[in-house]
Amino acid sequence: MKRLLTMTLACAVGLAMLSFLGCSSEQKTEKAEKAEKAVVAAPAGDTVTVGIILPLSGGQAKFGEVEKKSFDMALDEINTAGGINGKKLVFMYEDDTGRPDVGRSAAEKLINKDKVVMLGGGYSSSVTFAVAGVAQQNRLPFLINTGSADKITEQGWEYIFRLNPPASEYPKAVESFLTEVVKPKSAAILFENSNFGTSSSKEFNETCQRLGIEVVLLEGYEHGGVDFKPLLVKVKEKNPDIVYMVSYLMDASLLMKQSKELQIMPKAFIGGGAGFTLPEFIENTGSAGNAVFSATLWYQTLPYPGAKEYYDKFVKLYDGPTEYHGAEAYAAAFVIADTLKRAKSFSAEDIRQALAETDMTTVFGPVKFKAYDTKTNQNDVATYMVQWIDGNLELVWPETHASKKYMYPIDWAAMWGK
Amino acid sequence: MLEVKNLNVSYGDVQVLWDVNFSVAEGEFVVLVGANGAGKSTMMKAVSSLVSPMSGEISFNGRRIDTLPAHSIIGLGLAHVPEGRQLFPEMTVKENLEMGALSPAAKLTRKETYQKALSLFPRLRERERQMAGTLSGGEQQMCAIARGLMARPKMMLFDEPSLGLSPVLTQEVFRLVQKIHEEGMTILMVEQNVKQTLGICDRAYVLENGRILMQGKGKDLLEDQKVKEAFLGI
Amino acid sequence: MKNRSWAQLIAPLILLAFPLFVDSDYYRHVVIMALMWVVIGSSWNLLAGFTGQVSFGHAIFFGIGAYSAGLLKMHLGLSPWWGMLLGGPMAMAIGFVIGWICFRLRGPYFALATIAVGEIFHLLFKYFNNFTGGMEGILIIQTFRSKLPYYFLALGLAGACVLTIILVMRSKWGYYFISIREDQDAAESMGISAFRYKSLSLMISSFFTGLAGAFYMNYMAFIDPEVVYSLHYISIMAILVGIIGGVGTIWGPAVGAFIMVLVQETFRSSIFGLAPDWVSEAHALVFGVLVMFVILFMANGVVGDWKKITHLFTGKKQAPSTNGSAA
Amino acid sequence: MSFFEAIDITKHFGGLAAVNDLGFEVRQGEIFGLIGPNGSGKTTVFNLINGYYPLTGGNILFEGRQINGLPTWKICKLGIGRTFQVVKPLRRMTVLENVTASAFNHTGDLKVAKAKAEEVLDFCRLGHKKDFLASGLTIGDRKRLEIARSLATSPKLLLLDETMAGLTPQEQGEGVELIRKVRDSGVTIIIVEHIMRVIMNLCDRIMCISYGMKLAEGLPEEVANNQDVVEAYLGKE
Amino acid sequence: MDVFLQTLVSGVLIGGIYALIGIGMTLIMGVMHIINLAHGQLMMVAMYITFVLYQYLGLDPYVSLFIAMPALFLLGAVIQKLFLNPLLKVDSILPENQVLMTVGIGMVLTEIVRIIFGSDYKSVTTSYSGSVMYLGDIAFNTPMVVAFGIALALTAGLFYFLLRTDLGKSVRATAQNKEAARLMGVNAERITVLTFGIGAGLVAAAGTLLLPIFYLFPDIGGHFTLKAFVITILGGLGSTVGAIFGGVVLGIAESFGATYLSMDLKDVVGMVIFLLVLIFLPGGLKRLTKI
Repeated sequence: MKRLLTMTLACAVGLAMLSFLGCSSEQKTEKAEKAEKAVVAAPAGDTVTVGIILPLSGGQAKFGEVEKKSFDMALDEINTAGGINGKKLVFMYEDDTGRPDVGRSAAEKLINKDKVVMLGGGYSSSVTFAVAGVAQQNRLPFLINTGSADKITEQGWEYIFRLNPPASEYPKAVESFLTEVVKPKSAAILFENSNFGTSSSKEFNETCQRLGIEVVLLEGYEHGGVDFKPLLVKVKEKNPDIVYMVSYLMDASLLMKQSKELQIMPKAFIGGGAGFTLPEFIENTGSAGNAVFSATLWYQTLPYPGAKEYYDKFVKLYDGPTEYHGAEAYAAAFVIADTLKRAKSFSAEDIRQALAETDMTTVFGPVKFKAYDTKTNQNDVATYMVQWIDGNLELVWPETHASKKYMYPIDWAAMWGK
Repeated sequence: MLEVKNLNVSYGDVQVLWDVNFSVAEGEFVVLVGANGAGKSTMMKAVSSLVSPMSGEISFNGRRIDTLPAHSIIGLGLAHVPEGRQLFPEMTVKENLEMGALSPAAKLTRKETYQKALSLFPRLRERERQMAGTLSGGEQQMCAIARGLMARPKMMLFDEPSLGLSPVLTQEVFRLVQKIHEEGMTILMVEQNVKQTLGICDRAYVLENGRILMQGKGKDLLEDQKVKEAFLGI
Repeated sequence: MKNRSWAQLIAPLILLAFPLFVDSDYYRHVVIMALMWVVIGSSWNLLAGFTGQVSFGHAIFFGIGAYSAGLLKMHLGLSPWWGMLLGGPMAMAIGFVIGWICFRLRGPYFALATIAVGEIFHLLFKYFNNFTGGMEGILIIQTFRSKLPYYFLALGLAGACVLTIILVMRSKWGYYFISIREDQDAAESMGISAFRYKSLSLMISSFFTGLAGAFYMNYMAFIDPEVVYSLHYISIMAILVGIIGGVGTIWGPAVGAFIMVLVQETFRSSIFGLAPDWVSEAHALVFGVLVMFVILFMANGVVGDWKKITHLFTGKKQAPSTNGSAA
Repeated sequence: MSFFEAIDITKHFGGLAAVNDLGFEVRQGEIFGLIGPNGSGKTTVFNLINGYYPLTGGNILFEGRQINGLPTWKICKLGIGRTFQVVKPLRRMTVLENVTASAFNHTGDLKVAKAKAEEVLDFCRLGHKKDFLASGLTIGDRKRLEIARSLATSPKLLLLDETMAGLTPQEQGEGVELIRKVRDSGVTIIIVEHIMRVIMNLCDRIMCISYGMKLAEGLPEEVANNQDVVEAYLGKE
Repeated sequence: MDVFLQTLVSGVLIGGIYALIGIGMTLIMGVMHIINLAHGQLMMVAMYITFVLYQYLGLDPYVSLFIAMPALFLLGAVIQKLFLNPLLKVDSILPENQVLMTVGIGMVLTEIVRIIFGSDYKSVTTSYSGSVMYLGDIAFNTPMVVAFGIALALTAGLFYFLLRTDLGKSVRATAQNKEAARLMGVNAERITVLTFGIGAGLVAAAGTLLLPIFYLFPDIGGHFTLKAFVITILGGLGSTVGAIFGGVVLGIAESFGATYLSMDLKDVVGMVIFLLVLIFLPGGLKRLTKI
């Protein structure tokens, strides 16, 4: 009797909850629509919904928030300017919590339950990869703006488009800087053992081989370690000309602080994006972070239309700085709007077609999806190099765009003291 | 001084003591004898509240104690020297003894009592700094008794102090218990070692299968045929 | 007896019919996840609840199963469906080896050892990224766009798992498992080789967990070591599913799995969007509180303490149970 | 070839000898009593026989085969069953399940095992309580269950460890009767017991040990009247 | 040689903090005989307390020790009293009930912190965060040396408490023989509450001391829980001396593992040592040294 009761109760509760879920979610969209109608005087009932998947909680939430704010800012501008041919554009956000399985569930929900016309977002490489798989399978266009593992656009997936460059191209600017200015003979590569870290470091390793730079140390680490000295002591012993690091914010700070402690003095420390460009990096490291280079994809002084305006508006609106991730998101929003405007209909196929024909300029630079090397639907983006100079992040390479002259060679001993 | 009335005790669903009645008067030396499994240790644990009875009453100096938590018993002046010594093996002899004198009253005179206890057990003085777990069986028993004395109790409970000791040591321990009694301590002891204990006690109860079988003067019981039967089955 | 067979009929029937009533792929997805957790939870329960060996390392077997499927695809280009064949036996083999090492330890020490082994697997799969793909993970494209094949496969797996456990628990092995749980020394003196039967229990348990892992690879289509070897999201979840439903009961983990997945989904969607946004952040908190509550007040879980729960509502006093079945 | 033989068995715990050079023989079909004061090493002897502890020295032969070094469960399979002084009921199983688990010793078939279990339970007069959870039994029934469970393994030699302790006189009587019945069914028994009345009544031969060493061995009366034994039990005067 | 020495120094310094984490755990394990799988989460809570005090009141982390430790003492005591002690009376199939409860407690603590502070990384950067002392070419991070020193001081304090005070002796007595302790008039239940409190207070100290050199986020706890039980088993259950030893050994082992194997495998080294000790050396390293 006990088991019968249990089973039936469990099933009944389960089904009840599910049907409740079903009803109430309908209510929700209704409610949401009503709310939207009240706010914006858009043509009755006409909205276009795009699903945006971002890490809004979890370890990457910081970037997720910056991107969400940028998306919101852009959305406001798009709708004020008349939306999508008179229809109102709606971004429906889903939190992937930084986990691929959750991201996948979120994509399933957006595609199957909320029936969005296309997907955007995609922060971490793992999550983006997983979400891209779902989108491709469901034949729904997905415009990626941050997830950077090379693999993602190497699958020949026709529904997956990427605005940002793949991880292997992040250090393109670094490459020319190295060959033209530093001319190193040896390098040490340190990376966080994450999707982004592994693939970036692999690519940089190949770059080094191509340039004839000897890689004396290539080592990953687990996130969450307190003490990097055992790793850094090896760097010191090998004494490479450059140290290339792919790390998230806190590890990046620890690495630089402990490098200073150990008095590791290569010709240059170069960060591979991620944590090295955030204001918190310099706050945390102080003098240890000064003169550190980093690859980046964007800088507010770049001569792209609206770049500076975006930066200023963001700072004003949200009372905090933004960086390349925000610009990517902001640009992606406009690409989405532009695509939807050009699309013959909101069918997935037409949107895909329109997306493939994109040719516009954004705050992030020109956007045009091409197939090159082994990649498809990949935007070919120029990359840049920044450096922390006296507590400020300055664009230093290519020199043509520089906001300040790079600081090199660097006299670590003078700067750090002992 | 100690009064046990209609005590019934069970472990889980298993009743171990049935309607037990006995009493110990001030200054008396009373022994509970019985074979293994007769319920002697349970009796002792009930008195010091380590097990709570199903029904019945235990009172000490007129105060009911079976409802009190175990840790408050010693403060009333009732010290229990448990079966198998139950020392703190990784504490020194000195520390073990100090643990005996935790109550505020005993604490005041801790140093004196300690010296007094050591004078009673000169062997322990040599072992003062040794871990209790490394003592020999006899020394451990002495340590346990000394620990009980440290509380400056009005009455002491001894639970099978001869367990696992050689005959010589057993005799030594009984001699000590007798000495403590002669100095005025009220004593309730549980033993298997019938002959010796009945010889030194004032009164005794024979416990069989959780019930009091008989009682009387120690010497009288010693002669009783029933006692022999209970222990040897002859 | 009659009631029991009723329950066994009704549960599969409702689940079989479920896709007929609900055609939203999202809700089907939720039930598929719940069914997968039924497999993991029930397998864990066979080892922990019935055999008394609390494992904190079931992610190992889940991961082995998932990687069996993923690596076939990655290195040999074979369909990951072959993983459904390979995943179970591979997990079972690893289970045997782990048992051989860890069953020397009893009680909490065994539990600790399984945490350690689990972490070792997790880290090594990350480290040997040339072989495993490391943190870049393995991605495939699902074979079917429709949820139905996955739904029925998951249902079949859950059914097979629960049925196997029912059958095992009615056989000599089941009696032996419970005997070992109740008292290992007594069991040994009854002629039961504790080591052998603990290993058997672990092997069945790891087999089904491995299958669940292989299914996960095929269904979720993306794995990396953080996902499938996660101590928190797999190993500990398996335990919590068991505890909430009822350790040592056949149906407990199944009920626990549905409760866990539903609670998490409900709260993640901010109670269907009715509640403010921050509620969605509370989904793990609510589950944690539920776990604490169950351990404190329903030590035998929802199924195990079902009587206690119903009596709470009817106001009846709980009758002392003098008879009843353990199996 | 003797049925069962312990040759100079020794067991040290740390430096302490719990069993010291103890040798004895048990003949097929007899009830052999093992007595001694508390802590004299009787239960240790059982733990040595059924392989729970490894021997420090000596040998144990069962039906001519050396069994020391074998794991407990194998020794049970060879035909040595035992009960525990502190009963170990499988608490969350019913009485029938307890005994069935043990009846699987020589069969893999549930029906056969169940039938055997029912038979043993009836034999032990526990049949009417077969659906009770073991945790709900009285001490007497638990001891019976302990015997039933060991009997269900179809032992040739049964080690009974204080099966009478804590029973009422009436229950003891029933216990004695039960043990006789077991012997009559062809099982050899070694019994450890404190209640002398029981031992004297039951045993064909008795051995008394103290401090892990043999004090006396022989017929019950002989041992009971042995001066060393009397002293060990009642203490010297 | 420098590599070797620097690795050793790093290992020992981090070992000091590990020891502090381990001692709290070993106390709890020794007295209650349970594995506290919420240990790291308690540390995390202490770190957040320190963080808040620094962020909003500008309190130096070393000053916060005097707030975080008592606060965690209270939290620990409450957990033991309300959530763990009642379980002693519960009859359940798994004897590991209390352990599983700590899993639940850990989860709840993490999630509460997540809701309040978000998942973001937080850090406390003090003026001395990056300061270093040098002995030849070997660098000694000052906050780490200070942490090591305070860890030593706290350990010494704990030893004084356990060896010299009646209350401390009661704690040891309860761990060694609960029933006898009760006979001596020790309120065993109160001792368990006290012990859990002290254990939580000690791990709070470890967290607070770590903050100037590290950072924090809600999920940081799990990482240190793993470390805590590795240390405890390494040192021999319930042995305070062993825990110190275990902490330093783990610190050194990880450090050398990172230097001479790979930074990636640092944690694997710890886990493998742990597994080997668990299986082949029950009783921990204490057994080898007879401390």
